[in-house]
Amino acid sequence: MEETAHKGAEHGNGQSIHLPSPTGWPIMLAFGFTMLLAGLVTTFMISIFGFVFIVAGCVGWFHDVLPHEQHEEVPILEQPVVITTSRAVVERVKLTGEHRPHAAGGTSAVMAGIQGGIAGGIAMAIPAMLYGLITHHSVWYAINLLGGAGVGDWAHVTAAAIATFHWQWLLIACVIHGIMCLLVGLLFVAMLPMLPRYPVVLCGLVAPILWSGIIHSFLGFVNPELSAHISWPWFVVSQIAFGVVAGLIISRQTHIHTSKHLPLAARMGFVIPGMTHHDSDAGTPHGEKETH
Amino acid sequence: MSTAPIYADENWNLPSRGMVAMISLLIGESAIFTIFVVAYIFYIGHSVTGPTPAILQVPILNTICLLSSSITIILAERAIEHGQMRRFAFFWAFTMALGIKFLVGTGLEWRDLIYNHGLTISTNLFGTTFYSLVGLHATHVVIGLIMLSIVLIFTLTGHVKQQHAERIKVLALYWHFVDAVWVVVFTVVYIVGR
Amino acid sequence: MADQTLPIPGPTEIPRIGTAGFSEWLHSWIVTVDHKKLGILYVAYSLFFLLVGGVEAMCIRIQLMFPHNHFVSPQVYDELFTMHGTTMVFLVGMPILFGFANYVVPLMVGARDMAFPRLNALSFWLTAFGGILLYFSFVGGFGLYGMGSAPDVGWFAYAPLTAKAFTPGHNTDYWALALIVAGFGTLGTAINLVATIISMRCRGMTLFRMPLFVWLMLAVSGLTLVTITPLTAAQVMLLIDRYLGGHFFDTQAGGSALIWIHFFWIFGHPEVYVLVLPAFGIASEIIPVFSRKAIFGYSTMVGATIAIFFISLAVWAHHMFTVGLTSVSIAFFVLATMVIAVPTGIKIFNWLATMWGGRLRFDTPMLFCVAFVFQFVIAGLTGVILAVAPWDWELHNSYFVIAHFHYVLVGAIVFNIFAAIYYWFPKVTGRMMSEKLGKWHFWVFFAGFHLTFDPMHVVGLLGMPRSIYTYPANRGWNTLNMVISIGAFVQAIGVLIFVWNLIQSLRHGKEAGNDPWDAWTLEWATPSPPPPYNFAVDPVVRSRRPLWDIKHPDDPDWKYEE
Amino acid sequence: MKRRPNLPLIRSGVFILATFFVALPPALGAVARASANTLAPKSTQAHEIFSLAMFALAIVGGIFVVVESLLTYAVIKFRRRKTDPDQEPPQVYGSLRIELAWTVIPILIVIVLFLTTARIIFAVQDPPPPKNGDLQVTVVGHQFWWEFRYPTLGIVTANELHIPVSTRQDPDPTYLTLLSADVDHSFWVPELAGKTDLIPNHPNHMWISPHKPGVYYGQCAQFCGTGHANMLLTVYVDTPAQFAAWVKSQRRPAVDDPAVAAGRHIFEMDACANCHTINGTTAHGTYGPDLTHLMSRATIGAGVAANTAANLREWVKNPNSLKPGAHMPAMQLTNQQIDEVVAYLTTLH
Repeated sequence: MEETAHKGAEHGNGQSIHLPSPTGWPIMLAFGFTMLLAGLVTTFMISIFGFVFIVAGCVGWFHDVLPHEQHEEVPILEQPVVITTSRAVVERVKLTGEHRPHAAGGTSAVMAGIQGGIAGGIAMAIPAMLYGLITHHSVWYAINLLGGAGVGDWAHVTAAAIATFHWQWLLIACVIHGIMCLLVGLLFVAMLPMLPRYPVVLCGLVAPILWSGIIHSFLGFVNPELSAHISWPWFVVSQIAFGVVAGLIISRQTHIHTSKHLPLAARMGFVIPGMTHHDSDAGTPHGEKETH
Repeated sequence: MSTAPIYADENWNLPSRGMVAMISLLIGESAIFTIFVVAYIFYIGHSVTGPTPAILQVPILNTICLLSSSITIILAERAIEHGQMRRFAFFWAFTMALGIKFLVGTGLEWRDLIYNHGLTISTNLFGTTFYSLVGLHATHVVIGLIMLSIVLIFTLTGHVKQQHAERIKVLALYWHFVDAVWVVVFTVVYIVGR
Repeated sequence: MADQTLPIPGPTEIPRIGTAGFSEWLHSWIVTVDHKKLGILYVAYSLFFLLVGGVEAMCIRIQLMFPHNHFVSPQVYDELFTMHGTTMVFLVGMPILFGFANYVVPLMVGARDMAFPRLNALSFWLTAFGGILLYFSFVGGFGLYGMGSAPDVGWFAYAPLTAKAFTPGHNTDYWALALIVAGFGTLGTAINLVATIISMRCRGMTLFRMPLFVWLMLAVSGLTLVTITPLTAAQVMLLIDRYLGGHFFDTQAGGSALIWIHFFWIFGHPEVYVLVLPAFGIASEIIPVFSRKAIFGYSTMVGATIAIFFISLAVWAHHMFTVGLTSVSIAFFVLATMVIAVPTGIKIFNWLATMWGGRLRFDTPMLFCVAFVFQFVIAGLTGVILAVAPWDWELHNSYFVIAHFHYVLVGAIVFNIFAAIYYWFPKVTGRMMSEKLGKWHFWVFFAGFHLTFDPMHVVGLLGMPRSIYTYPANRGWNTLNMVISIGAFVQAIGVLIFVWNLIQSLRHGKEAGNDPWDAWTLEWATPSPPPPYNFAVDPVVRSRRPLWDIKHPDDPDWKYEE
Repeated sequence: MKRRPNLPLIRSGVFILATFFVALPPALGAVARASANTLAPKSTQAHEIFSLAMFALAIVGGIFVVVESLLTYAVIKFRRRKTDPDQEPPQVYGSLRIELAWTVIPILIVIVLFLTTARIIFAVQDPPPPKNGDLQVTVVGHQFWWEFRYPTLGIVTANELHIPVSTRQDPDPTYLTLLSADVDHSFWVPELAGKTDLIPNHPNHMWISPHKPGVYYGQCAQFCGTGHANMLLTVYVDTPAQFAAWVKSQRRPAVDDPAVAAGRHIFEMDACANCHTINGTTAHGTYGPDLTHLMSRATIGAGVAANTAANLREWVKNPNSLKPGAHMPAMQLTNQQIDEVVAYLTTLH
């Protein structure tokens, strides 16, 4: 290890080391405490016995540490420790110089995902509310569908009830919608660089249709009421609105187009020797600490 | 061969182990008190028979004593930091006096409850929860006082010195905790529960 | 080449057990304050109780082999399953994991000892005496069938069955008192570990360079502080009821049976994580070494640990879906319980990713760890099944639950305990454990484990409730119970092979050297066994894998760590 | 390195898993004469739970297959081979992107599963309030037997619950109020409903809409003491006609047969009357089961033995020999007295 220079710096004089000396008081105290409680299930005398042990243990312990801690000197015996490996060679993932990935990971990517999610969520709400306005003359329709059915205590609700304003349902809808949009935004930012071609097509068309298909397949069970009132064409339109907006924002912010020619490992964002921008500052270990 | 420079961080300061341990202990203690407080709150008004919390007298003086002992112990901490041992001994003893006053006050309160109101730990749920919670706190005060008195004895015999300030602070932290818990117990038992 | 000879001194000779110096030797163990010796004591103590708890499990399985069996009486059966549960959780699980921590954590963070060596000794002896007090119940007092007054109310000891009216005698008192004693010991160890990890790290060992095992022990110790204490508090209340005539859980006087269930599981669920997080830590040390790769996503692993720490405090009521909670609170606890699967899943994926692209060496520790990952996936998924509250209404208190938590406690934790013993045994004793016997141990135990606990899921789905000493013959449970019992015996054989291996290797194992696994954390930079002072000179580290940096000076870790 | 997922393998994995969880229990349950299979729903509640269970099983089964296949693949593919050079593989420290992906996807799954679960929780646990005419039964758990009170019908019985069938066309759910006389118990008839605990000072409620007439088996599911294993439970789901007949027979006073007057006298004079009730006699104890129509029940001792004269005799002589932990003491009667009491009891139809 590199610390050879520190040898014998603080402890002892290189010949021996201070260690706390062995002591019997802790076991005595533990025994006393156990006896104290054991008296409750046996006889009172055991408790008294235990109490005496506790007092003795405390006093003895006290003398161990005060006025100063009792030490024993443990002599240091020279015994070389060999730190070596038979596997000195480390394989590398083969990469050429221009394959250095751009700053795609880190907090900036997460921020891009969050922004994309929020923007997409707003964009998605527009067709959804439009749908409510056109079919049921109420902007609350889609919101109530999500919020009211989302918590599952609907039983045979009427279309009129869905079309009126309920603050609880609005609140729940906002929470569910917000969480889902953020999550999908993050998912996009995680996945898009791995499939760098046509990001907007992927986000705006493939993902929404896939997603709608999955939801369509089990919504009838997850929430029959919601399933009964939903309009699938409008649902797909909303999903596409989300995908296009979120995809655009994310692909702009994370320079996805530049990673087209990278190997898969790089696109997946692996931190691997030879692929990291830390490479050049090898000699300045102080620098790395600040990045935590 | 390695050519990496020796990594010597000049400022390698870690928190004092005594302080860390005391904070850990107090986190654990808080959990114990939380359980007792929750039980107390849960059982408010559940007693089937017997006296109700209405018989309690609010122990204002006791509370003032205990809370001000936190201030005197801070003054004692400052004194030992600056090596003023006489001043330290004075404030330390003062802290203890306030603690003892609190204990005596609690004892008198209990005597009144037991003999004048017939409330014991087995009377009803109020009795059970009241004596358990207040008693748990009083036990902590007693333990604190024992430790404080040991320090006082060693101070008077001249064994406690300025370099022990760190340990004194750890002990003082415990005392602050006991005072802080009293605020909670007081609020729950004498304000919310009554 | 990366060869480097370090002048780190150590004793030239391993202290031997001589018959002449036996009393001296014994004395040295009793008065020791050395974290390594205490760690060994912890592990030895827990292994002893592992065998005791195992014997109890065998008795349970013999009784359940056939319907209407009369191997033990109902009273004794109740004592057996109560003691089995209590032993395995409090006298095996926690002490052995804290024992590993005691031994390894100071070495891993480059410290000479724990922060408070004497407190460490006190904690161990409290734990030990707590266990002895618990088992004294078998002989203390008068009871049926010569079983004394061993606790017989289940390890969960639901009120009001524990009230004096329903369990006169001292059975329940033994349970509460012994666990209070052991609980104080555990609390002491937890405080000690937190102080050691926060305050005793060597130069350069920043929080984000600590080995993951240390991180997980920090989380476990923190969790212990806030989970053991509620149990102690609830047990004190129980004793107040039983000795002073209090009414906390006295339903006749308006007390609540429900609040005990809350208090118990406020302790009981985080307790599961107290047990499983060290197991995660062990896997996070072993899997990288035997995959020859750095742990995948160190920061995420730490983040997931912290997430589990907090979420685990908010899931206790998933043990209580049938007690009549409101639908909204059930929904809350369903959500919390499902959410905790996410950080747990992250850990599993990260172990997988660590193995992915590695060069896996299937020495015994790694075999146990891979089996752990395999089984923990199932345990986690049956956990999600049980989190689905309506399904839990069917499965709660059935053998499905028993199967689920044994998948966690045995399939995950015991497997990792074995992995840890095989992994660190060379460090502790200077000798390797036998690979051949190790492989036998693994495969026999693995087969026994699945033979026991896989059919248990099915028998639970068929409606068999837990805690029953006999069962009707016409429910379709007979064959499966027979299979389960046979599996239990196969497991027992596996454990016996392990014990034999332990004894043999202690005497005849081949010399290990300081670093037999070509590993990367600081404990391998000391001689095996390490000298009392661990490191003659305080180590200094620059990365999460200090030994990697030495072994690969051209490619040190600190260049790449985020 | 990248291969297409092996679809047939995954499918067969799912199939094996499905067999294990779904097909095996009914297969084994069919062998059983008195099945308590959680996967054989016979009521509205149990059907709701079952369909949710299958949905959850599909999700966790899918995850199981994917993760375990990846693990198996990794173990086989990346194992060290003898031919491998003795060097370290490429070191990979992590990937924020991938870790983000495998954080977000599970959260999405959790949300779906949670929303579904929440719907079923509300559907099963918060039923429409009982209408006039819906049957209401109070279940009281005792160490170690069940008491069933029908307050509206004036019936008290033990261990064998009779309720009417509730078809989809003609729903007639039964509402249970669950109480405990001593310690915690749990009411569980797997094929009819999930379990609900009986906790002292904490009344609980549940409802059952059984679809098919028949006999259903269950037992106490919360450890309640020595006799816990023998605290069995039977539910008879009757057709409306059967149920009406049963109600009629239960509302009659106890049979009074002069031929067994001696037994009745012992019953009334001895300690029996302190704990048991027989309508139309001086026995009004409530600590033990109501025996007015003892012989209408198929078993004694909460399902521990068939209700035959021989078993009754054994029971009266020493209940603990049949059911360890039973609270009824051995009555210390002479053999002749026992015979007389049993003769009396066997007339209580």
